[in-house]
Amino acid sequence: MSGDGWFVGTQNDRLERIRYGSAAQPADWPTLAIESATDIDDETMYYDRLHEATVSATRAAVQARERADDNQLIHAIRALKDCRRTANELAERLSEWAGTVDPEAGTGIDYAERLIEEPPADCPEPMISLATRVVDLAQQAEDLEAYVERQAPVVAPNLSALAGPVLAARLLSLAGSLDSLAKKPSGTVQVLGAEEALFAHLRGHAPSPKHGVIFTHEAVRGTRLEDRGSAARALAGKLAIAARVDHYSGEYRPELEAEFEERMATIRARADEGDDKTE
Amino acid sequence: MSGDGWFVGTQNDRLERIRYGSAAQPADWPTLAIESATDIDDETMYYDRLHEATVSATRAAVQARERADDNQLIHAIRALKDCRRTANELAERLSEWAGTVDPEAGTGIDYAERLIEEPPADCPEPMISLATRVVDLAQQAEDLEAYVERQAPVVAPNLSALAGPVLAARLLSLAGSLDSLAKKPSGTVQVLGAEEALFAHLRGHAPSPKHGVIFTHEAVRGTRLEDRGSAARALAGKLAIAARVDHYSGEYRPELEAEFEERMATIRARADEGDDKTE
Amino acid sequence: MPELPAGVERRSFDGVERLATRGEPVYGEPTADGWRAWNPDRSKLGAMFELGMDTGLEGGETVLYLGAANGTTVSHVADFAGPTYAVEFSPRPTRDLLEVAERRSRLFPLLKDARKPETYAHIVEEDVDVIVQDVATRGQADVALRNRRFLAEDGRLLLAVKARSEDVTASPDSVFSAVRESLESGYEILESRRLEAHHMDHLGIVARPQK
Amino acid sequence: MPELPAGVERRSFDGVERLATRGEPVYGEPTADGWRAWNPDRSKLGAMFELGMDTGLEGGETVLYLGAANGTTVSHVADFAGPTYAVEFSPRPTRDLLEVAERRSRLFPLLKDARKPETYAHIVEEDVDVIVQDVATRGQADVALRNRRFLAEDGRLLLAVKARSEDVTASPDSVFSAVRESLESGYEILESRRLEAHHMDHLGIVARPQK
Repeated sequence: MSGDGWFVGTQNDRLERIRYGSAAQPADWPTLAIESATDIDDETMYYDRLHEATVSATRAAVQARERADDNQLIHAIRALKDCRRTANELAERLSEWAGTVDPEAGTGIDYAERLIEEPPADCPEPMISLATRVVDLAQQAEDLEAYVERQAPVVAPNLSALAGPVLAARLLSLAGSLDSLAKKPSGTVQVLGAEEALFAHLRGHAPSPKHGVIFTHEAVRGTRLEDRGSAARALAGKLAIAARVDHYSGEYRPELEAEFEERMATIRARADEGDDKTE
Repeated sequence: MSGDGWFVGTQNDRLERIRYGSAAQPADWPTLAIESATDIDDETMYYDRLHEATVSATRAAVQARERADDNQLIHAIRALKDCRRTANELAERLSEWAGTVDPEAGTGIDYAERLIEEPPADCPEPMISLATRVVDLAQQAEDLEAYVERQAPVVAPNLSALAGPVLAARLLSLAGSLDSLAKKPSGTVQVLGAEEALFAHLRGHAPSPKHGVIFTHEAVRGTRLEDRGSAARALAGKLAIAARVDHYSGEYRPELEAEFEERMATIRARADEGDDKTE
Repeated sequence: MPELPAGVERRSFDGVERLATRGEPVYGEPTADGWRAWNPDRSKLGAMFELGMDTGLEGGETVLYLGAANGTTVSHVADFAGPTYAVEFSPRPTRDLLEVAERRSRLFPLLKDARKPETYAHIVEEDVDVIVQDVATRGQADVALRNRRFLAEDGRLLLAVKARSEDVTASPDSVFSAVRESLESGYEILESRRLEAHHMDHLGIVARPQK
Repeated sequence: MPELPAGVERRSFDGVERLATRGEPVYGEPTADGWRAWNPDRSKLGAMFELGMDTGLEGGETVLYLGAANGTTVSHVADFAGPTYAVEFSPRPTRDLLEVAERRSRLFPLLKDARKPETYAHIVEEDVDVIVQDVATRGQADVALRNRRFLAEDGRLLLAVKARSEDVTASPDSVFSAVRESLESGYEILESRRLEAHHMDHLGIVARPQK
């Protein structure tokens, strides 16, 4: 369509053209439009139509671009995980090393901070700078988490409201994109991330997984063992819907949360009844 | 021996006492020594003996303390390896992420440096700070390498001269200490670190290992395949001796290098003869 | 001092004389009698007016605005100009720009890359009277040169150059002279002035296409 | 100005009057007629002499030197004092200190921690005339107090306090007054002076044991 003005075709064509069209050179589009478009009779009408079309098309383009931000979010949450892991690995190395000069050497990020402020006597310089790297990486993880918390509600407002920004980003990361998450059935959403937990289990770090990454959600983790399955199913169901709403409309629908709260109240009531019975 | 002066006992006792002895309070040691020690008749003799003894004992103590630096060196080389690995891991993550906003995104530390200098348009802030973390970690690895290069010749002058400081440190790290390396037979030194290579092999990253970490030495790696076994044996033999000299005397003996060079010349000559024959 | 374009006036807000245009307020600026104050510290074009640069603007012009950001300046431009095409590359500020555009029927928001004029040459008409450019990317002279195709023969380029966007390490002076030099391959520079009083390390340039 | 101890003189080196002692040169310092210049910028005790503090030193004293480092200052002390015990904790500078000690028969090098006097009380004699202390660790007052056991009743403590070693974040003034206060639990301070002219954020103190 290169070379043609934006106003060629139907209203839908026009919006598409504004977003994706092109021309090597500009032209006297108002005059050409008045000559060729049946619904444009004069300059006033031309500019009115142009205004209407650019505002609509640009709004759609902004939404699409922001939605493409699911990709940024996914990279950010992966980088966050890497930074947290490497910060801990290097903190462990630091702690072992510091033990040679500081009988009271502690562990973790806190100890790295302490070492920088008050380096032990006879502490070689690279040990202090290693501690600085550890603290920097931990800070980087914090920064990435802040970015995820800021971006997730823009990219996927409903998913973020239900799952919290970090879990929302992890679900997107596991699915690969908002588009792909929106196409997954509820049952798949429920076990997303279980592969990882299984791996951890095989390496002896974790118990055998019963749920995917949604286990980190308070509604699942905070529910007594017998009802966790129901809670996980309820949550996964709403998350699957939220992902679809986020993908296809992008509008925030607070009723999703309300419905989920109601469902959880029912599950909890069941638990209370159970308690009553056993009492 | 608490409470007694440094001068009690034989000459050897005195040196030990200066290094390890103690007393809650000082006393008029010169007078006490003149009264009790058969080889100390007056103050002049007392101070002469004290001078001699403190210089000898302190020299030995310095050597021992510097030797204990093998432990620092080992921690430094391990931290070096960790920093290099994590820098590369995070660089890979960065590179994937940057690919979303920079069609010409490169890889590795170099690209992280480039990204900081010239961030791509629409590049989210945490991406730039992640690049900074990558560059910092790479710099930390450099700093640690500089530390290893400075310390290894102090801790193990002969081993460092033969193997180079980094390989010397890796051998110490694999053995656990200079003491333990000094006690290993040449054949064990030859395959130290092969466990790692074997692991890499099993994970599909590397070919099956024929030598340990000494493979990184030019004399092995730079020798043609048929003679690598001889070269590795010759090198491991000298390294085992070097470790013992470093541990038990600490004196630098350049003849070790000369002998090794001679041995390598013989091996290489054999290769040249072989070449002559096949020509 | 050159005259202000019709639709831009100095009006008193709380006793202080300030630049102003007539229109819906956008960013919480002071208003009085339907006029809204135009803060030169938040707008390079505002600063160019405040410093008395001769923009050649008379009011009612057709404008191509490159780097509209969240619409602060372009809202004032649309108040006194004719049809105004507002190009912005980042989605986030464009959300705000859309709000501004919804209340100004001759302001046309476009989510486009000003370095790629062919992606909006099928929308923006030829022979616009003015190009206002305020893009914070490298190659600011190049952006102006590429967009010259839209400008009428006697049109004006009103360019704000941000030194730090070209090269953080070089001195602003050397950046500015490099930009001027590139620019002169397609434009005749009529006036240029440091906007220091309102914007650190920015140069304001008024230019017209070379014949 | 108080008199310098016997064995410390002001001598001319290349036309410049400088503090000097007689002995083997150690760190590339200028020498003339067997005398070696003593650089107050590299020695806190040198700075205390240079600034005219009354150290009470007369020459020939028995000295316990805490924080001998690579022996720069202690080499001058051994030149004019009597038996000199030099305590240093780090192995690397002690290597250099050994070189210095080998050529000075009344200088006794000890690789010890000045915070643990019991580890050398079986070597260092009682009633030394002077303790010189220049340790760059936290708790400098505490080190002086712990080592008081070695000092004669009418002996002198010559202490250089490094503010940054105590607390990098606090002001030197507040560090110094805290150190003085701690010190006064065991010592009577006779004189104290900032060594600023030669050593940033250092305080020189002359004290004697409290009766």
